[in-house]
Amino acid sequence: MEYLAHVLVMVCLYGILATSFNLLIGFGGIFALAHATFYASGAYAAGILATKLGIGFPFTMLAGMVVTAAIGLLVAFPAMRVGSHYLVVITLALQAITIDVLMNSKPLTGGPDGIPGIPPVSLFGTPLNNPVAFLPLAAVMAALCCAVAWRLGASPFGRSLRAMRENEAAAQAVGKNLVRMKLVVFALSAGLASVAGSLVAHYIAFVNPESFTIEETILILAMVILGGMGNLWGSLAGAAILVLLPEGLKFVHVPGDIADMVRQVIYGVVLIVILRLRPEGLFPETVFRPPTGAVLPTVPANGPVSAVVRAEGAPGEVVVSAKALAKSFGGIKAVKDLTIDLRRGEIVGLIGPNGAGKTTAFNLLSGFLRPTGGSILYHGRDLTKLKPHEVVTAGLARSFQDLKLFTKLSVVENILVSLPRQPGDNLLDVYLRPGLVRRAERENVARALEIASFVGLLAKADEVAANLSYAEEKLLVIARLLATGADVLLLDEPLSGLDTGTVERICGVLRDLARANKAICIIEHNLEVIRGVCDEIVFIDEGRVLTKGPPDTLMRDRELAERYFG
Amino acid sequence: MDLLIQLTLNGLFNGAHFALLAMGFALIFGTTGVVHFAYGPVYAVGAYIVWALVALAGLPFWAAVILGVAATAAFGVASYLFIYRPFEIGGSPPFVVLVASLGLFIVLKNLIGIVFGTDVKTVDSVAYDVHFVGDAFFTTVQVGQVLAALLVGCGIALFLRASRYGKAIRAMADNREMATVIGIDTKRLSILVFALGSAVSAVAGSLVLLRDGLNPNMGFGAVFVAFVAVIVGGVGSLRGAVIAGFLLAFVQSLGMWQIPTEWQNTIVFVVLFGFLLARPSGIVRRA
Amino acid sequence: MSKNSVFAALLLGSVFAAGGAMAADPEVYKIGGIFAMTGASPHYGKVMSGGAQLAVDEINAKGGIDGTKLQLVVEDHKSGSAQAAVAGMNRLIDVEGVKAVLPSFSTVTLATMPIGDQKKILMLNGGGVSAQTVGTSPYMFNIRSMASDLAGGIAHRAADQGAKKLAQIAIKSEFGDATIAATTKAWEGMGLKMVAAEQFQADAANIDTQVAKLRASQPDAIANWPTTPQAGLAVKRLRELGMKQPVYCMEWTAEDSKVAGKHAEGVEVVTDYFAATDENPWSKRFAEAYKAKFGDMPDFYAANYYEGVYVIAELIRRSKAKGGDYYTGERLVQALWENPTFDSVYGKTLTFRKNGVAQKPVAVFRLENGEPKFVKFTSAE
Amino acid sequence: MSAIHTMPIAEPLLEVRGLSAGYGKRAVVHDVDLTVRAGEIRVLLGHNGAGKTTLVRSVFGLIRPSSGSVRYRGEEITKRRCADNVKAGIALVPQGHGIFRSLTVRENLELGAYTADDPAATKTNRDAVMDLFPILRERAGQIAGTMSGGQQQMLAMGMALMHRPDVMILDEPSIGLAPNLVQRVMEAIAEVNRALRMAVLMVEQNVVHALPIAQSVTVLRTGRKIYEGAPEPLGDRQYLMTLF
Repeated sequence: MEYLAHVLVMVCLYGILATSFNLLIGFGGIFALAHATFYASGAYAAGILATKLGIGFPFTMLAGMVVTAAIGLLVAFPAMRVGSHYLVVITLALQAITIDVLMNSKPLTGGPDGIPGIPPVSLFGTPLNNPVAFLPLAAVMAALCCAVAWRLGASPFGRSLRAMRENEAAAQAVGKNLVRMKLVVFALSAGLASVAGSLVAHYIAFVNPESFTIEETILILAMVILGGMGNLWGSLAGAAILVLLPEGLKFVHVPGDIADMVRQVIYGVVLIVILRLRPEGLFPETVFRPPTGAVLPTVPANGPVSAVVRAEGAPGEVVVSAKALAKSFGGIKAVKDLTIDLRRGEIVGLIGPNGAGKTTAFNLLSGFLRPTGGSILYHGRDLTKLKPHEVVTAGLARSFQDLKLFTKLSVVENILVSLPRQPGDNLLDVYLRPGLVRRAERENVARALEIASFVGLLAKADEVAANLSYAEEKLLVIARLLATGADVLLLDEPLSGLDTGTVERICGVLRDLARANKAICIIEHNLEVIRGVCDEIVFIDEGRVLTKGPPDTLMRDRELAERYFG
Repeated sequence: MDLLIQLTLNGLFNGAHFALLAMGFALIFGTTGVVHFAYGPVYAVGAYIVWALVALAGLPFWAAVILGVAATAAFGVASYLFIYRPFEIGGSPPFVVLVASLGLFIVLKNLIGIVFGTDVKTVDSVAYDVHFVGDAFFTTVQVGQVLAALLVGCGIALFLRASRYGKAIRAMADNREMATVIGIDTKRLSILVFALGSAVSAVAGSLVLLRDGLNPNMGFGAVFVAFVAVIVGGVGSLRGAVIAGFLLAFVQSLGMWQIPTEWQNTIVFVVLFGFLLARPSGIVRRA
Repeated sequence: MSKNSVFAALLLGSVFAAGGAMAADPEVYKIGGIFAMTGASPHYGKVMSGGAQLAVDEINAKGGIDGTKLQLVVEDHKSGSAQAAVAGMNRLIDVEGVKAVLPSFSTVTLATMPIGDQKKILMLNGGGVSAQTVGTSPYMFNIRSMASDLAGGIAHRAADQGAKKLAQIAIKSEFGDATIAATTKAWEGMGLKMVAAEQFQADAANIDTQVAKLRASQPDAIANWPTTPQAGLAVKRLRELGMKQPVYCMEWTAEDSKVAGKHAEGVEVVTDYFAATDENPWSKRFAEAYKAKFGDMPDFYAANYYEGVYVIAELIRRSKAKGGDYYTGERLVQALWENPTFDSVYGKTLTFRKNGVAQKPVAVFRLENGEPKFVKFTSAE
Repeated sequence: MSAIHTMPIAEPLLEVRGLSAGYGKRAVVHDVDLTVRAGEIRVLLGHNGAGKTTLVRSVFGLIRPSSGSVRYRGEEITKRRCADNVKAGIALVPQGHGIFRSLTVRENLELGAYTADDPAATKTNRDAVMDLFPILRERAGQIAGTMSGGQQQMLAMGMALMHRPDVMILDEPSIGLAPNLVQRVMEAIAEVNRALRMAVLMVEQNVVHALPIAQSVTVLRTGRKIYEGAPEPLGDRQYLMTLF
């Protein structure tokens, strides 16, 4: 029975490791392959504190979590600078350094000998010094860790993580602070992994560097990939399979001293075969569906928008005032001397030939680029030094010409993730004030459905964004922009490629938004649309404002027309 | 000072070995995008085949190398056709392919142990000399490593630059879709680079057979070094991979001049860490 | 939720299934072996399991122990994984019902020792040589001389031959660390100078840097502490780099001879005395039987585990002779202490000292034509 | 809406019938018919996301259409590999980076003739292409990625011309180019069409520059064909507005 219990303890420990790793790579899309380092850090913290200072179990674990979370924060910094393959190599390097440090810091870590004689966990005076006694603790801790991970995965923060994975720029553009999110997910993932570390240290009563090599990280990675990235149940299943499979193979009788190598060969073949059969992993990522009892939207399709989004303030008031903006890239001046005012309740059309600097202007206004000259004032507040997510929070949001939807998220999730000031984006609230988060979520879902309904996507609310038609994608972009709650909206070609009906509908939305006191700026080529919705046209070419004025006046300008059309 | 000269020479010789490994891996990874983790055991298989041909079949070393290189190329092609190709057709994400490659790694490594046994394999029928420059020593095998790196490097460079298939490989590495558009058969080219890359690794393996002997686990370190060199060198650049291979070896060797050798890995990886943070796209940046 | 209920069910299952009693007279005596069957150094697993299996076969061929056969059950620790070792240990005790286990590798021994101690399983280690395994459990025995003991012998041998400056090269492992520490202590204790101590990672592809630093330290003699096969590789590279100083090792296997080739000539090995000569018939018989079965000469790891099985068989025999519930770890240990001396395949006898470490004759060998030739006995202390 | 204007009838080279295509579950092009006749320039107009690129990519064989057929010179080529289409005389100049940026201009051109078997003919073709785009001769040894956007577009077209196709499909050749360069590129396309009597299927958004060289026009909106016929009616801005 001890044997079975031991195997199950291992399933629990690897379940914790795989689940926490999945948060990082499956949810956050951050391929930092240093999980064994976090695992080791928890194990050694427990080993050192218990043998050198005589500290007991829950405290060794808590201390290990703090230390490991701190290490996680350290790893997060290179992860913000480099991506993809480079991050893989950097973290593998870190992993190799970890082993060296453990091997060579003999007074502290015992060097290659490791730390033997770590006292077992003692519960109510009973030492849990055999697998059967330890299993309940391992199971409870695994359940707790998985609950923590699951709570995060299912929370608005988990949704933001997945949005960040899909598209970092778009996540920033809906107000997400990527730096904070990466730090948090690294710390949490590392902290959870360290729980498995302290458990294994007290359980085996011995830690040594060879238990935490790169191979260990690779094994945990295989568990996550096999189970399915972005699905926490999958990680548990992956851990169970890759722990149980080799143990099960021990019962396959093979004669001779090659028995274990034959079993490893079978193990490798099974791994490949499973992946061939389920290339996306055993469990695909789940799509969030709003609870069936969700409050049905009160706003009919294309109904008055003011119920959903309404900005305070007097119409005509200048909200954004950009003065003499300039931007050069390596000597080439993309924007020079751009001055533009956006007013409440007014729609400004930004027109000009390809390469005139229209999108660059949006990038400058929304904080994606830092101007090399000039200023942007929003209600008198200087926006020029703010990061994109801070600009959104301040009240200015933008869309992208290439849409940048969160393609693996559902329609309603795309909208939900964009709603501002969600308590569920704050991990402390997620764990400590679940009631508040749940209430906010219920309201947010209702609000998201309202917005979906407003743009006419209610019927598609559960659909994954990747499956939408182009027109629906465009509508979702508008919905996402509305959801940010900003009172200044910059739309980059919101109408191109749409049929007349949809164009009319979106034009209606834009006019409604203007009536709701939003300040709006659109980049558009369709002169009919511009004439239909814009209060003012700003014509830019070669990075500067050539002329501006009401559409009718400008459109009569022959010279301008010539220039615009070449 | 003598020590410094010796360490420099060691860096040069080991760098040649790393460069060979990196070249083979770079060809495969740069062209097909497959993180061919099983490159390690395929390289080991090549070395074992050469050993078997020399020690068991009694072939002269040069003949064994030629046959071994050819057999390894076939092995590499088989790994592409039977493991990676089906995933490629299915459009699997790269990390799934990586884990499949890991499965292949486990299979091959253990098959080597089963087929050849787990003891160290050496050949003593091949005699070689020890040379010295001043007080620094080196062997004919090490000279062979440098020559092999030089010849293989120049050969591949020439092939990539001048031949029709070579240009097609560069084209595919540069822009896979455009390669399809101009009518390049990407499957055939993938087979070719798997054959070439594996063959190059077998050259490195043959020389390691003479220098250190073989064991079933030798593939892990090899593919690790190759992967790191290719990333540090800049993905898609063969030249970068070669430079990075030498760089790693020199840091590994010269870094130990004044530092205790048990910190060897740390020195290498701290340098690497700093390098990649300062230059996140590798030594040779793509145009 | 449902996750918790799954665990609860598992828990309940484990409560029900616990407490199966052992029969007094087993069908076979199962002996466990936890060896490196896969991973970075599977060769150890091969020779250790080979030696142990040979002993089991020999004993069974002679009718076993009063008609009851022995069986060797091997578990794989993947060349040093503590977790794999613990799983194997639990499986041996729980599923196979062994009362005696032969662990290998120090870290594996350290990881499995608490279980052996708790379950009262006799553990007889013939591989790892870390001092940490000594004196921590009444069930733990070492059948191999400790690195610290051998290091003293080597220091004296080198000093006797006139060396004043000693340089060490070692693997970065518990073995290497322990050996460097013990040798340095013994050497400096004699008032002599230690000029270098270089180490490399167990999986190092190339040790030329370490060898170069060793050479630069200009020693009179070199102490060579890697394990197989890097011990042979180090000798090869030292000689290729033109170093002609005497080289001393405490581990040298047929593998090392193979790797070092002609350069092995003249290297001295100070180790447990193991010589397959006419004066030592068992040793000779063992060597021949091993060679017949596996095609190679046995190294001392094969011999240690071969001998270990004989020791355990002898303990079972002695315990059974005294009657009662004789097949338990406690009774086996008891039988050991009643008479801690056993016939040794190394020649004459081995005797377990109070700390559980077997005392065997230690001798100096010199490698000639790849074969170790006995030179003289030496002091292990 | 159908074509009212009559035009000189030449033999149909490329015939697309009822083609639907998309990515995964998402259909982008619905049941589109399209014909390119020998020697004509047909412009495929439509906004972002209208399905133009998907359409030409599935015609060329880069995407598998979900239904419908493509015939070339009367022969069924619907699910043929790109390499075969290239050999048969169809060339595609994809959107954006239709070149190998890390290779030299000369190497790019040679690769354009990858499927050709006759080295002498390839050399002749290369000279012809360089005559057509003298800048490519001037910059033959330069790494292609270091050239300007307009030059890269010339090179991309030059590559397509290297194996003397009968029909060249261009996907938004004007994208990312300054207005004066767009003009030059369009002139080059017209010149290729005239000099080599080569049919051209050009995807464009830039109505103003594309229309003057068009001989016939197809307009797509949200994956469906909404206009087919002569370019002249589209010259009327008001009419175009109602279409878009």
